Amino acid sequence: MDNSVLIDMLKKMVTIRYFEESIYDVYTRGLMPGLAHLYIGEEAIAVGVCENLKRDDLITSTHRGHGHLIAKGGDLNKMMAEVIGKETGYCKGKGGSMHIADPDLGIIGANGIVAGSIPIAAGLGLASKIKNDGRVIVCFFGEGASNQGAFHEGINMGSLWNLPIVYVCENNLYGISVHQSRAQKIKDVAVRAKSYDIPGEVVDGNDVLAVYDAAKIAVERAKEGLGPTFIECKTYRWGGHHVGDPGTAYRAKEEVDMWKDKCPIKRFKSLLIKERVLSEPEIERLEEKVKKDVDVAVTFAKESPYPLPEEALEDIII
Amino acid sequence: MDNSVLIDMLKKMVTIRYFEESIYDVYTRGLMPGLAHLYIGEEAIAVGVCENLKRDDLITSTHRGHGHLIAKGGDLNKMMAEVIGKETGYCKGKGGSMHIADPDLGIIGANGIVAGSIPIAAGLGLASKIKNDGRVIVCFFGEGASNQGAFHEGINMGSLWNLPIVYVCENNLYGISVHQSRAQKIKDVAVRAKSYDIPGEVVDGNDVLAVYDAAKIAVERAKEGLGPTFIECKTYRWGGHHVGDPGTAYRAKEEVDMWKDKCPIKRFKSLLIKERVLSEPEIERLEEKVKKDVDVAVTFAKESPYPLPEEALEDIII
Amino acid sequence: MREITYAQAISEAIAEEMRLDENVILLGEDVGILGGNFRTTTGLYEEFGEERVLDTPISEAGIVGCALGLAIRGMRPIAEIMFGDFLCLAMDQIVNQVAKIRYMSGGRIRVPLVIRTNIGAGRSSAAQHSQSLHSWFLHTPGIESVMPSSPYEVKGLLKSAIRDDNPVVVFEHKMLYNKKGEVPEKECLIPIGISEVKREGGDVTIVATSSMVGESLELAIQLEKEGISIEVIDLRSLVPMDEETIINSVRKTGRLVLVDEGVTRGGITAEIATMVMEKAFDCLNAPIERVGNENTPIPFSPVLERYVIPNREKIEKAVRKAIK
Amino acid sequence: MREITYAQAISEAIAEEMRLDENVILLGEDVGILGGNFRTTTGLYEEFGEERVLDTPISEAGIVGCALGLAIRGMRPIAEIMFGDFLCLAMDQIVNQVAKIRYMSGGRIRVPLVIRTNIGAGRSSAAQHSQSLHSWFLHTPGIESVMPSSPYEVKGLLKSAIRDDNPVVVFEHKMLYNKKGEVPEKECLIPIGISEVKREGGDVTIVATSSMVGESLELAIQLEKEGISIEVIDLRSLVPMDEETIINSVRKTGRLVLVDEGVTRGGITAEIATMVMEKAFDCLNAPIERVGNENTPIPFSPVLERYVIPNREKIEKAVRKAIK
Ligand SMILES: Cc1ncc(C[n+]2csc(CCOP(=O)(O)OP(=O)(O)O)c2C)c(N)n1
Ligand SMILES: Cc1ncc(C[n+]2csc(CCOP(=O)(O)OP(=O)(O)O)c2C)c(N)n1
Ligand SMILES: [Mg+2]
Ligand SMILES: [Mg+2]
Repeated sequence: MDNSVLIDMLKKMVTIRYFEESIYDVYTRGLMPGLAHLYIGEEAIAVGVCENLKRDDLITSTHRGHGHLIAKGGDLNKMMAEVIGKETGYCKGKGGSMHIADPDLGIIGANGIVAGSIPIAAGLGLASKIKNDGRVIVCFFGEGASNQGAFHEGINMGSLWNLPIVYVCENNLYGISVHQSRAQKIKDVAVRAKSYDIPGEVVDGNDVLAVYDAAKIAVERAKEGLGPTFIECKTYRWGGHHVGDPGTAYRAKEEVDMWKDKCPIKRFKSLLIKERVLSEPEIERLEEKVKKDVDVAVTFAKESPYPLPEEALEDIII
Repeated sequence: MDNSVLIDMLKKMVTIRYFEESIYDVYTRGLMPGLAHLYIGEEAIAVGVCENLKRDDLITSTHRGHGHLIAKGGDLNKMMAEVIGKETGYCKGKGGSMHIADPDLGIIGANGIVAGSIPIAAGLGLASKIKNDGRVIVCFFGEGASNQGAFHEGINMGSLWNLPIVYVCENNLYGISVHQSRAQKIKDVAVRAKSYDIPGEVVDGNDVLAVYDAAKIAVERAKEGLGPTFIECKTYRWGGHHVGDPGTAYRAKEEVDMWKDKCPIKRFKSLLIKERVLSEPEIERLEEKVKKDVDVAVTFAKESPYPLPEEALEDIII
Repeated sequence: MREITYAQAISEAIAEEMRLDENVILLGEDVGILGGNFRTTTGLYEEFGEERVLDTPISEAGIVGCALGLAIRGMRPIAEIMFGDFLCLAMDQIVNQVAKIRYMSGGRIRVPLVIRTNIGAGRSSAAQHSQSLHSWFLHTPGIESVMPSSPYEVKGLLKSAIRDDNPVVVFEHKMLYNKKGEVPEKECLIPIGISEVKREGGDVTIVATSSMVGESLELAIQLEKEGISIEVIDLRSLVPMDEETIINSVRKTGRLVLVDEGVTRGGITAEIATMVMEKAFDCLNAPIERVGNENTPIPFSPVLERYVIPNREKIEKAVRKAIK
Repeated sequence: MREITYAQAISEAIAEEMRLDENVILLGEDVGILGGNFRTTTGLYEEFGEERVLDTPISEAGIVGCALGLAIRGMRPIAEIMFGDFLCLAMDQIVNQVAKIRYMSGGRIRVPLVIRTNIGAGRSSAAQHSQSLHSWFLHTPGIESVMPSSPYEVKGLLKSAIRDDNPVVVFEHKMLYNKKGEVPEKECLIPIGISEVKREGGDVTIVATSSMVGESLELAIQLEKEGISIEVIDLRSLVPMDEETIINSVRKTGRLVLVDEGVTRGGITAEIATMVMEKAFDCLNAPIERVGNENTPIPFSPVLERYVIPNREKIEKAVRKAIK
């Protein structure tokens, strides 16, 4: 793999991490309305997958969407401004964290309905097939989403029509407070791929290269017209379900600590150092740069104006 | 197996056949309002399964429900009266063919919503588990229903909580006009059992003894607290989707004829004769008796009064 | 003028739009090889092939979600939900996704899609195949809806819906599918959001929807003999609603009867009545009358079904009350 | 009297009923170990164990269907749908199954079940977590619904709902969960179907629902200083609706302002307005005023959200218009 790709992946992962930390900071300082669901701990998945995508490939995302959006190239200023409800945000303040979309970058939107985007992904993929334009769709969702009816209906269509879709299940073991084992009997969500006669694979979701490799094969299959692939990435969210949830009522500190030890960024950094792709000082510089970008985004967002109240009546029926 | 069980099964299968033929007759003579979905050709499934049930075990059914209801002991008079909208019908004329229920016999109702009863079955089974009363639930549905979200949500719950449910998928190859292969990529719906970590089995749905045997094991598993079993029965509906559909626009005559050759009743009769359980004249007498019962039901239904119009306002909020 | 059925008018409308714009595609249960459960899509599979006329699995949420994905990609999908009752299975995709994505994205994503479905009892199809659920959509911002009352209306409104850049639900009527009516051979487009005065009159205004328009017109002819002059308005569009045509008529007649097949309680006739009260309070010479379904599910047996659904006699009673 | 929060009143109501009747069980997403996303079920899992307090998979249709199966078996399930917006995912089970099975079976099957969910914007939760969809249920025969406005109301109505032999939807309000109010320590049951005059007045009647009751009461106190005397009715029950209390009040005041947080168009206030017109046409001295959500999804940014949802200023404007 090209060094530039590796460096880009590290940069994206670090960007997600700082972006999310800033969101938490903005939230605790009372600058953010509503809530946000942080992606800290899961960065390797969005990055490993999206590194395989071109600008005009498409993704659908979830309530926990910032990571996917950044990995697909989302603009930090517009994202942060949206998260705090400003006019300069991606959705002019109408959407907020859970509804950010940028169709120009193939970002079809975060989604506040668990599994809500899985049937939509089928339509996006069907359009690729009809137009024969080679655009691949990546559909992200959690293990909790895999118990929704929409999951079943959407993937059945994707498989039936052999659509160029990569289903990426981010198995972070919990749906809010409910452990996977209390919501489904299976251990690997990937076994559900059999229900649709598509390949299903389990990868270490904290190993960005493993994710990258699995996604690469899946994206190639999609482009070759071989239909969808299901990739389950085992991972963990470090924080609570959302910024306001300490995440301690339903899981043991030891469990959280164990997963923090498996930090996908720390691990990838060590690898890059070991493989001499980057030196420690180089990584520090990269991190400084990223921090600055995120800080710029925070400042941009804070200084941006709120929308005018009357704009609430716009952007509906044409 | 006891001869009396074999004879009872033949009798039930023949009853279903004649009942359905009478419905068709009643329909074509303009005596029946609305529509009905006939079970002709699939009799072995309902009978093979329900022969394993006790009176207080429960079933949920579908739009194509007459066979299930008869197999579970449904009263022919009340069924026929309901189908033609009379006061003496199971639901006093409010339900019709698609909504017949008899909770006293554990018949929780046909259902006009494809897959609609699958989540309900989870609740019925959960009640058995909570009450620890050993009542088993059989949940019937078609292969078409297996593409509904409710199928997925319902069975996931059944498996998660280890409920005493037997899922019986009647794969008659079509959902209205759509061949299974045009609605799902898999060939055996039973593979979907893997998604829920429950046993899944394929049986010849036109062989009543094969169905009986598979259901027997499943019912025993349920009673022992081992959770659900998924049984897919391969079969075929001889007629159109409903009484008004010739069923010829979307399938070849040869296909229909081939399946008529595999008639589950003819096949079971031959077996009973071969095994000397019944002689041909005995079977004829049994058929005469059944015919008479069905004729009585038709007469009962025809001669029964319609409900009073104002009754339409009853049986709603208590 | 030539007469065709409502069902034929539907397939003609779809065929014409599919010929004009390759982005128009149709998907739904049994819309392909069978030509539709109500024969509203006959010939389309044969003409346009399975790439553009898709038989789907039995997955209503999937159908609408898939249509939404297509629309986001710039196509113009027409999704059929076989019975209006099955909208219940797709409400999340319709209400939380289709109707909101344009707004939530700050206008960045457009959703030019059509959901074809139906309303109506009268066929002894019982409680799960007879509902008229259109009024929910009046209460759902972000989605348009129309209720064509005749072959002509369904052709013209459906074609407009397909060309519309907003999501539109077309509520057809099961009892109309086999009804014939005049439909011009030439291009026929009816703008969404405009009601039509189908018959002028001075004593009382009837605003009716869907199949109730025909009933109301027949009643108007019948009561004319008694010297009662009824103005009949075909609402045509639920959203946006043409308030002006209604208000103008009420200003003239001072009396209003509202007829719609949904359950009366909480339905569209309440909204129209309230709107009229808000905008023309002083013009009303009598309480507004509502005619609709009784407050029950639709029962199966014909005697029961007839009792709960609206019909000409019930409209007549309401008219007589209004003019008393 | 002691004060507890609305959320506490909910868990207290459930706990009391669970102690009284072992058939009462609770299921929903995160109702167990977490004690509810809005902390409305704290302590229940600990007291009653996982057999009676079930954390479910994220399967709203499954949750309601499962509750229905339990109810058919004679249990009294309480199913929680975490946000009212997610009702959309369970509409088939609610509307086509729960609300109809008693009727379709000719009365043979009873469904004593409760669906707890909520309405309400005001927390910047954006379009998919802020809707107030209760009015749809006014238009759905076969199911009751209530909208408690305070800790006392939620306790009393929820307990009655649990004991009711009909299915009942309890629409809680997100902005009320943390509000405190007086709740008697002794048995507290509020009958379903009865509204309450929360404040008497002579100039104008406000009928309000849910959190709008509190807003209306505050307004009434405020305007009293100007000599405007407002009667405030807490609707409490959507279905069945207590028409009499409303009509009696309007007979007295002649003026009516309706306040409900759902989208105004096609919502419950239209039904109440029309009902009043039908039953007390001659008593109205002014057009009825409606206050509710603008006709848009709920936007995220607080400035936008405030603009579209109802509040005290908007109610005040409507009151002033009504008495002008
Ligand atoms: C249809 C629906 N039901 C419930 C919720 C509430 N909810 C938001 S996130 C969430 C958990 C989702 O779990 P999972 O899919 O594993 O994603 P994760 O949060 O773990 O990333 C739930 C239940 C929702 N937003 N939508
Ligand atoms: C939710 C829903 N969607 C569509 C229909 C219309 N419909 C009735 S039966 C049927 C086919 C069902 O196929 P399958 O489950 O295989 O049962 P079969 O009719 O073959 O016995 C369809 C699509 C329905 N009743 N409910
Ligand atoms: Mg998760
Ligand atoms: Mg089938």
